[in-house]
Amino acid sequence: MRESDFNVGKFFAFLFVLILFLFMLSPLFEEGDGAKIDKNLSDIKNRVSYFHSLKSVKEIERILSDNNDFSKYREITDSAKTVIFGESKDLENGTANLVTSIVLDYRGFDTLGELIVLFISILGLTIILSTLSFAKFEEPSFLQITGVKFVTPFMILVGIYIFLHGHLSPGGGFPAGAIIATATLFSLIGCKFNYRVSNLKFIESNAGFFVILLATLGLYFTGSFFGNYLPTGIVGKLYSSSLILIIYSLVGLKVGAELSVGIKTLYNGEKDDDR
Amino acid sequence: MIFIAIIFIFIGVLFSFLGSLGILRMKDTYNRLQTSTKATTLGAFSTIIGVGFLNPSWFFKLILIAFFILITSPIASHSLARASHKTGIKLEENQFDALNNENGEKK
Amino acid sequence: MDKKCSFSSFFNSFFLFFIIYLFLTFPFDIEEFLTGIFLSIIIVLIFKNFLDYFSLKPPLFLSLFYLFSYIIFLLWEILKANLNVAKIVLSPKININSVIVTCKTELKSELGKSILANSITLTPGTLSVEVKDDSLYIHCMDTKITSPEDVYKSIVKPFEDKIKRFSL
Amino acid sequence: MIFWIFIFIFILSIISSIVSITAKDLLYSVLSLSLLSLLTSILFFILNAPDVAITEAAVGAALTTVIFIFGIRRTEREDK
Repeated sequence: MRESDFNVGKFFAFLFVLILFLFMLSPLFEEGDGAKIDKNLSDIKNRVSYFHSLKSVKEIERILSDNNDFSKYREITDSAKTVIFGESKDLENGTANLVTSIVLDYRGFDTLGELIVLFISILGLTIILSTLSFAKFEEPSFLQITGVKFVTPFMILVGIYIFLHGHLSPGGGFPAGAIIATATLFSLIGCKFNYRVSNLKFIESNAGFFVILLATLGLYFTGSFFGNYLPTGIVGKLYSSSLILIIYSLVGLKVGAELSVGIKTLYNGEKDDDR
Repeated sequence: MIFIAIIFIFIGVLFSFLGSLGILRMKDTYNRLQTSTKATTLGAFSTIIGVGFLNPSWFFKLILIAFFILITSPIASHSLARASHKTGIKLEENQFDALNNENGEKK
Repeated sequence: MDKKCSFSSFFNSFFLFFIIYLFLTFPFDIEEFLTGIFLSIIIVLIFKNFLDYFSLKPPLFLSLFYLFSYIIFLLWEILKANLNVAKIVLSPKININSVIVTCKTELKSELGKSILANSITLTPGTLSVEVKDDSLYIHCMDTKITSPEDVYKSIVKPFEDKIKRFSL
Repeated sequence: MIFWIFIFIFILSIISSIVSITAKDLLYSVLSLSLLSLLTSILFFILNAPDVAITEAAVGAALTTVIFIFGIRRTEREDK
């Protein structure tokens, strides 16, 4: 690590992580109203994530103990019957895939926690393995080199396709990142292609920074973390669910870059490739 | 339509079964590789065609999958054969091996 | 053979990436179309070191036609190979003598040599074990073929003639 | 029909997990672990969870195997 490559983006990312951590700790110490969440139960149709925000755990317990019938909440599923694929617009999320809307909107903290766990594990891997020496591999043959050259761009293309269509079809950021990392593994073993780790680090840090920035802007505009504040388009189109598309593609880039750095570190020590 | 699909899938399953039977019955590593690659390639191909008859809206994606199987399976068998030759596995009953004796390469 | 990536290989690979993206997102849409063009330009720019082999012979449509006819010929050969495998496996007693022989190719380009070796692997009774500069090392299951001229005539020659039409 | 497929996959996964625990050669245990994750992804697909199935197949069968094999290269192959 050279001291001269001080990055402004890394500094801001660190700052935002700190602010986020303070925000996550805050409900433990104070008892009061949430940031902008209405306590009125009739508004629950508009924001289902009211249930999942940290502030209102006691509130939900009180409601559930008062009246046990869930007929009120069934109104939400009833309104979903009127959604027509390819025509209706301006829904709450705009995703055609229900899992994505749960993972990235109602339970955004879940995805953020997964990202942090992956980041910490890759950090430990690189710190431990950077002291080890260079490992020798067999020279790849002619056919392997041409095959890997042919297949690797297509694997990257399929990974990009999967995280771009995360809100329409099964898949999303994490499998796409795994596929991209497998492509880098192929090109490392097959044709000795030397990645620049600094580029991957740049992609990873900036993607993480922008994920947290966009999610925190949601706190300002809608009152909940990972809230969807941009206008959503027509259901079923590519550019339909505004913020989920952006955040999922950022997550895919971040996971792909992180796993590629880990694989590169396992392939040879980290000291050899900073050039 | 379903009948044609079932016929294609049956042919695919039959050839992949023959390939696995070949792995059991052959004595040599290279012969096992030969039977397994050819049989799995055609098996995957005809199974994919059968699925395409079952669900025509997946047709283009299935063409892509078939294309990639056609490219990658010979490379995989080649790298397996090359690795087993490099680690010193010999041919059955010491047949003529041109890669092993480099002087007798041109004969 | 120069290492520089020419414009034609750029164009061919861009075209291929674009077609594959459209295949992945089958119901064709204007948004998908524009995204596909953008993505394939980006991938061609990232992997420009990888695409140096990707060149067909100059009249592009003619060589594409020959490429498709070659793929159909290869599928027919795969079918024959499978029938051969079935005949060998289902016979009550297996007696095969296998040899590894060499032969030289006239093909020069990386694309042509790799297509030749891969299609040799897929045809009946042969498996390409190693490729060094010009010579292929082929593992044969037949006992009758022993001399390199025999191998060249019966196995390599029919493929080579068809590959020469669209690649160097 | 689905029931018997379930039973078949369960038996195969139990066998592969037992092999992955008891094998002396660590490479065999890693390969059987990848087989186990492949079977699990098929189970997820039958149970209508294609998201999890894709993730399991990409991470469990491809990436984790490779990382384990890299780890075996760094250390010893035989179990003691």
